[in-house]
Amino acid sequence: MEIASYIFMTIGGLFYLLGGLGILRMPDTFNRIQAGTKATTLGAFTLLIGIGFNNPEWFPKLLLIIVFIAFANPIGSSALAKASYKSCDLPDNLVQDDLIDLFGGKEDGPS
Amino acid sequence: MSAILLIAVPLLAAFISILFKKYAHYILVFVSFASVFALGYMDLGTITVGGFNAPFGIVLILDDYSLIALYIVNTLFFLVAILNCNEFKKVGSIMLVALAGLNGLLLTGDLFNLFVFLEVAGIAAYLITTTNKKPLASFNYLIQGTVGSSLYLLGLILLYAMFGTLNMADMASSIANSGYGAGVTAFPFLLMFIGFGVEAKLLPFNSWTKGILANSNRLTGPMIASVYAAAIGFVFGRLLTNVFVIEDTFLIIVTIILIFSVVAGEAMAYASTKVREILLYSSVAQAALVVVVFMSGFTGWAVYLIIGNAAAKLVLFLITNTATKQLGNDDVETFKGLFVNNKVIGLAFTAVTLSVIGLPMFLGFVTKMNILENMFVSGDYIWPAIILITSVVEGIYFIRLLLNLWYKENDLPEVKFEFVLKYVVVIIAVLIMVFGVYTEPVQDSADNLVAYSYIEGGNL
Amino acid sequence: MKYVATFLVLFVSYIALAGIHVQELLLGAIVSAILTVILAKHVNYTIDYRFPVKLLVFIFAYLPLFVWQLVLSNLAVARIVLSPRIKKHLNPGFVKINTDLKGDFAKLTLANSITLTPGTLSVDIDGNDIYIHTVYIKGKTPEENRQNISAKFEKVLGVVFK
Amino acid sequence: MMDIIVFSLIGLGVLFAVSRLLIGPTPADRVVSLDTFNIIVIGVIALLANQFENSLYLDIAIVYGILAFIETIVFARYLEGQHGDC
Amino acid sequence: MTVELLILVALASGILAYFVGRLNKVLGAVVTIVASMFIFIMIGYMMQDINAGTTFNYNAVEYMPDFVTFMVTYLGLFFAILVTFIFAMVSFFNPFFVEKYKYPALYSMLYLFSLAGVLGVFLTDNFMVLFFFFEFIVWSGLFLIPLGKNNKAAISYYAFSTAGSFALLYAIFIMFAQTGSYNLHLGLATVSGTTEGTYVLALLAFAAFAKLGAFPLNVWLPRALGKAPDAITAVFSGGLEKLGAFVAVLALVKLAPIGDIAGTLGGLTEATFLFASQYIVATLGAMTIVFGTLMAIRQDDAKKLLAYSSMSNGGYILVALSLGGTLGLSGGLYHIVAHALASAAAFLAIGAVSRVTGTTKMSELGGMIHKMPVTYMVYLIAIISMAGIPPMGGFISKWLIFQAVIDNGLILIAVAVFFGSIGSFLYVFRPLAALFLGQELPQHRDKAKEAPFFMLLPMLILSGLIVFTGVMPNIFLDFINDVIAELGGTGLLLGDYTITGVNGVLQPTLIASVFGVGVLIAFIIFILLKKSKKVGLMDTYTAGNFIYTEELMHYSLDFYAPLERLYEKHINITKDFYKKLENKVVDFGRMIKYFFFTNKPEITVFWIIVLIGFLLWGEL
Amino acid sequence: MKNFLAFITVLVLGYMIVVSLDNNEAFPAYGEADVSSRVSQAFIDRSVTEDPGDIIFGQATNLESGPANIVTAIVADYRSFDTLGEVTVLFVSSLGVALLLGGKKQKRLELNFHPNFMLRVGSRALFGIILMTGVYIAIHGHLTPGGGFPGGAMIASSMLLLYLADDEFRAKIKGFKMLESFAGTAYVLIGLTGLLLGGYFLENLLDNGVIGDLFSAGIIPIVYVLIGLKVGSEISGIIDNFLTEEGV
Amino acid sequence: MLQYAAIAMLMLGLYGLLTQRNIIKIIVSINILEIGLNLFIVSVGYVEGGIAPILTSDFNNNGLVFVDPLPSALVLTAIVIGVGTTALGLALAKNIYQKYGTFEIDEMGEE
Ligand code: NA
Ligand code: NA
Repeated sequence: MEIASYIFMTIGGLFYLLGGLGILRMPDTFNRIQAGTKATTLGAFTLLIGIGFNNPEWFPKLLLIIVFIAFANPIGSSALAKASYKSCDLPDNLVQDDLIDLFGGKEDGPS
Repeated sequence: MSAILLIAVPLLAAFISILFKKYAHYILVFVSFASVFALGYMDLGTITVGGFNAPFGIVLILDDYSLIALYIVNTLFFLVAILNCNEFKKVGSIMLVALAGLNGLLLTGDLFNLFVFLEVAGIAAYLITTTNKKPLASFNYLIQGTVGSSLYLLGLILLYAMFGTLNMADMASSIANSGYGAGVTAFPFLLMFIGFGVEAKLLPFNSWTKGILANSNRLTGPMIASVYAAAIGFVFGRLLTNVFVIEDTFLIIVTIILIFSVVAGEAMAYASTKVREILLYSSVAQAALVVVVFMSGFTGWAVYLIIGNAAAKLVLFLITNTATKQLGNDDVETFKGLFVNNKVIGLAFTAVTLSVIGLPMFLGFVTKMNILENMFVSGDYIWPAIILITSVVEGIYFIRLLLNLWYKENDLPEVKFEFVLKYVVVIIAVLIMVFGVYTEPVQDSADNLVAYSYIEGGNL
Repeated sequence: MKYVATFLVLFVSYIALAGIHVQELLLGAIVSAILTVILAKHVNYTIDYRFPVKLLVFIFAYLPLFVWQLVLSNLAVARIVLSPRIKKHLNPGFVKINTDLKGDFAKLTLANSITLTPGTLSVDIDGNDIYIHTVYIKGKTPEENRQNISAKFEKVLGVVFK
Repeated sequence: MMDIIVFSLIGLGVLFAVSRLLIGPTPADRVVSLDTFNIIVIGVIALLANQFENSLYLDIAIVYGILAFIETIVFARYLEGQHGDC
Repeated sequence: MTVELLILVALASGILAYFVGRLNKVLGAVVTIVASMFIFIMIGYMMQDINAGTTFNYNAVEYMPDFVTFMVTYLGLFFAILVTFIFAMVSFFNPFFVEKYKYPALYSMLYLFSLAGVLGVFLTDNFMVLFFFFEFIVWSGLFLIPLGKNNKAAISYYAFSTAGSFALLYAIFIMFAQTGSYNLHLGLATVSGTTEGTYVLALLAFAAFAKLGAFPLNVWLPRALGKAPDAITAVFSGGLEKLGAFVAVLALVKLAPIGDIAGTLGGLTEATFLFASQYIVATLGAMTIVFGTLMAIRQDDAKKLLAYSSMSNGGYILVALSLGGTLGLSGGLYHIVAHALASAAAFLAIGAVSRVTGTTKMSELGGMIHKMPVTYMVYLIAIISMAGIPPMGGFISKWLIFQAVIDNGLILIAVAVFFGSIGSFLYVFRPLAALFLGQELPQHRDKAKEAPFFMLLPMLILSGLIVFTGVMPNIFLDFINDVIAELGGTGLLLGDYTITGVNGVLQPTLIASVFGVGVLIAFIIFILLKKSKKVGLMDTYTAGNFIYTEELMHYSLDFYAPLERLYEKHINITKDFYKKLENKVVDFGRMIKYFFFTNKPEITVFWIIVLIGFLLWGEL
Repeated sequence: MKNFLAFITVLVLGYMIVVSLDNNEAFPAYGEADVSSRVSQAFIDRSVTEDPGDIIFGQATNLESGPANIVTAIVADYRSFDTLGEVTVLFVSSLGVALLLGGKKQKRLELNFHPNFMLRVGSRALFGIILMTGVYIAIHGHLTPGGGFPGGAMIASSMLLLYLADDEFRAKIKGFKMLESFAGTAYVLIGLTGLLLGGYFLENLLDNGVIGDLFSAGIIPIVYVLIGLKVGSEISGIIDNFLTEEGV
Repeated sequence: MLQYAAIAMLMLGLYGLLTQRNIIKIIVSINILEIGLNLFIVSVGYVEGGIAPILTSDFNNNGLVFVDPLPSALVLTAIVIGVGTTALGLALAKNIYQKYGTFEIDEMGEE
């Protein structure tokens, strides 16, 4: 049990590191969001599960955190992506931009 | 009756009043009147909250000193409330909180609780000043007040770290028994002094006063310059006499601050050509004087100085702001001849002004003479000289103002003062004159307060 | 039924936090009930009698798929991030794909799943169009992109949120 | 031993995230790195709970997570209104 | 009647006068006549109860704080009688002037309040009571002055009076700290000859200077006397100014040991400082004489001219008192009487003119002798006394003062004193010439007429007394001898009709008789000889045109122009000094406002940091 | 230049403060606070009124102050009066914000940008969890870190999320007002009941139970829930005021 | 360390108050100052090796070494008060903006 826990925790740590590195190395905002979100989400999941193996009685609470992160992280990322799209100059390496239909360049969006 | 009701009832009323917005100002008048009335039935002594004794729990202290303070502040508050309740309905609930905060300030015997009530009263004050419609000035007041109270809190925490208590009396005796020199407490006390200095309008921490008082209306002028000034004066006095140890470098700094406040305050008033500015700069000097007298240990006379000042500023700001509203501005030039057709108002204004200057037949004279006498007896020859010299300056600008208001031939300004206002200012003026002549009770009560020290009676 | 849904969400959250204990269950139930009455019509949680079944499908069909995709996506990210020359792995752009899913919650789940899987990030949804930022655009047409990005989730989610 | 490895991995991650926070260059970049940083912190708090064997820290982790999420949303909503302000 | 009862009467009648005055202005003013006459008479009665060497002292009734005590001394009584008399005399003018005031009822009230203050100041042995009434007079006087429609004058008056009062107060407290009591005699006796005594002397001298309007505290006096209502001017100059003289007596005579300055300077004791201070006082007194004289010479306004004359006469009093000794004291005290009477009479006369003409400017007046001969006579007698010409009271006092100065061998001061005498010749006759002689001006021709009886009455009484003090000074000097004896000195040696000084014996009656005969002869000649032809203004034509130049109508204009040119650049030195002082205060106030009172929190924060840094500096 | 001078100034001041505190013989160095010489030792020992001996979690009953969380014991019991004051500060602030920003008619602030779909839908999903966390924190203030203020803040946060995630959303302000008034009034009334029945304002009249139980610590959980409600409604009110404007 | 950090934040707040002329930035400065202050308060109660002053089933008696709970309680109060002040400051800032159309004090002129 303890070994499993530590394995999970180490993997979690690795993904956290990966997330940090992604944030740092990716060349533009959207790619940074991508790298950060995915890595840290998985990192948090594994880390928390690892902790859960160590303390089984904490599982409900940890699960709640996981569920929360599973929802919150992508939502936050998408909101940030939209904000970044609307407020900043787009990176020059874009090969395609369908979003321009939706936001009309920089103008108003739907909903 | 437990004095805690003086805090609880206004709070309760404030919480309820937000559901009955239209009647908030009636509730306010009723509660503030009830507070004054109820003071007669309060039991003197130490009140513990929640059943936990000092120094562990928070205690409130109702002794002679706080009782006088409560009477003054509540009465002034009531007068301000009843004179303005119709015009400033919007701030009814906030005024109730202000009342609770002020009473809490005056009653509490706990240094941190004092901070809390300082903030309660302070925030209420910032809000009341927004009725001036000068948001930048109110903002400035808010920032400076917050910096001040933060410094107070920092000083307080340093003291807690050193002496492990928050109770005023316990703190004072811990410091006295600790065996450390005054150097240890100088820094925290300076921080706390500055914190209160901001609220008490001491230079150079008082730059908020101009924006607030020079643009004041009938509510904010009397409220800040009279009610709040009195309350802060009383609380500051309690700290100065019972908690603070002021020695060495700290004493030098404090003395510089105070001399600067008195001298610059009078000079600024002298240099002003607007009535409210004259009054507000005069307040700066007076506030510093109050601190000086407390520091000198003449508690009773400091109390009378506060009382005289608060009563005077109430009358002066009420009259000035009423006239300003009707005349459009408060230049002395505009006000010229104001009293020619408003003799009753003029007499009241004159009486309280002469009292502030300290001319005989008025309460201010009795106070000033006794303060000077006590200073000389205690061997202090410097402050009396400063006080007397600045008094000349003070006298000149006030007399100049009075004469301008009384003597003018044509084009007299047209101002109407309502009956209630006349009634109030005349009563205050008469009281100031009565106690200026019939001085025995003043003398006796002041002497009693001088002899009284609240530390010994921590648990009265 | 939305009352039941709301109550369940609140109650489960509470118990997850407070742990299973008689006093907690009691208090949790009471509080959840009160809040359900107040909030139900604002939050729009919906549920129907097929919920247990759907839950099972969700847990045993969707979650494994999702976790697998998540792991894959992270490996993909790792590959990019750790490579010395990042730029050559990138061919970014915003693409629009279509979804057949109905219901806000279904679309949300899809969007989140897309976000957490390799190389894609949902930016917004307008009607049936999902706008996605893609690290490396492979497809030429929207349909191709749809196949690459969301098709596998849609199948499962279509069952869950029917 | 394992703890040290886990903590140093996470520590490096934090370091990278904070570097991006400082570099920017756009406000969006900073918010993204802050968001990442926050999620890492949740994990750290949970690790602390594990370390001290004290479940009270998990409550803190939840609250922190919620506040971090709302913070991100607030920043995102704020940035949306800042047209071309990078 | 006891003192505190008299004070109460004064206060009560003041309030009565106010309410009566609200109903009828004139009636209110009549109340002031009745009350001040009554009080004067009652004070006069006190003469009976007082004998050389005995004074009576008592605590006032119980409702007052127990330190309130009153005491009747020769010194106090001397001043009280003199000043209440002036009040009584001037009060006759009140009914004729109240019409002109903005707040007539207030005038009547404050008039009597001031009188109450006078009683309190002179008839107490308690410094606190003295100060109380001192200030009481200040603020009642304060509202009297602007009734003459000049606020600035009132403010100057307040500023200097208060500065003086506060100096007095500070001295009082120094003595209190030494003795623990406010007893006047005890306090002065205790500090006399000590270091504190020097401070007290300096402070009391400051107070005296401020009240007397002596150099360099002279700015207010001409303003206040020049602009105050006419009747009040007489009270200020003849009466209230004498408060300063009273304080000067306390400082220079009671505090400093009586004796000739030169004689005691040998030993270098603490007392040396006192005497050195007295030298300074004497010198400043001399400067007051000179400045007052120079300023008076160049005035156009008759009231202002007299005001400067008052200032200059205050200088005489200071010089005399600071010299001390028998001659100095007698001369000083007698000069107080002489000047009080003369200046009251002169101001009343000017007031009478101003009442009918509405102006006191010499350039706007002339030829009033034709319409107001009695007033002219009164004014003539008053200025003769002021100029120190026999047979008036002013001659006696100046004679004594001259002798004292010469006796002490103070050459420079002697020069100043002589200069003052010659100068007063120069200036007092100008108003005489300008107002009463010369051409009658058309604008006043119809309105002008002699003052009514009740105005003439006090003027005549006053001029009678002026003559009487010149002819029979021994009656007064006798009382002054009692005062001096009470102060611990020796009085003048008085024969039936002679005064013995150092350098000779003065026979006032004889001198007066000689002058009387001379005047009689002149009058007979005036009656017997043919009347001079009266030339109207319009009778002077040149080429059919009336030539209008100011010089034509006023030969008093630019009277001393060449003389003025000598000093016109330097004469305003004190005025400029106070103006600059005021500007400095204003600048300082503005600077502080500019630096601190803005909507900028950083200023506050900055100073907080500075102060904290200052405290922590020592710990580095 | 000004900034540089200011920087030097605060640098010097900070240095001075550090040195001063280091040199101050009465001020304990960091980490060396002597709790036993402070009043707080009595709070830890629950020995202000009488000495209960050793306190064991889950066993000790009827202590003078019941919370297992000693900070809560101080905040809501030993120094509850401070807390009343602080509730008042928040109350008057929210009144003030309403006074400053409240017009006649109110509608949502009109923004020319809108939340994206995920945020709009997702926030509703998360709302329940956040709200419940707030409730949980407020209720368990006497057992775990947290209490009325963080709980109230969480409740308000959940409202804020809804405001942020939906341009149309507006909570019922009248309800907030009622809740705010009710919670404040109840707090003071509880205090007054203590005064009336026990002789002391805010006296804990209920049974303190076994330390560590959910139903323990007498009135403290009740007070804390009231505070949570009050704080939640007040901050929500403040949020509403900032996100609304005058309009039809 | 924590104490130095606290003092540094206090100083940073003061620096902000000294230099900033934008009212929003002034509010931020005040908040930094308050955070520094609150940190300092907490630091004053820290005891080397002390645990959070909460009894739990794991740490179940009052004989343990706790950090001083009183400063923590005071900080709670101070934080809430700070929140109130900040809210008010922001409301005033909004009013000021409505009146002057700017947040820069220098652009407002004298009142
Ligand atoms: Na604060
Ligand atoms: Na609290």
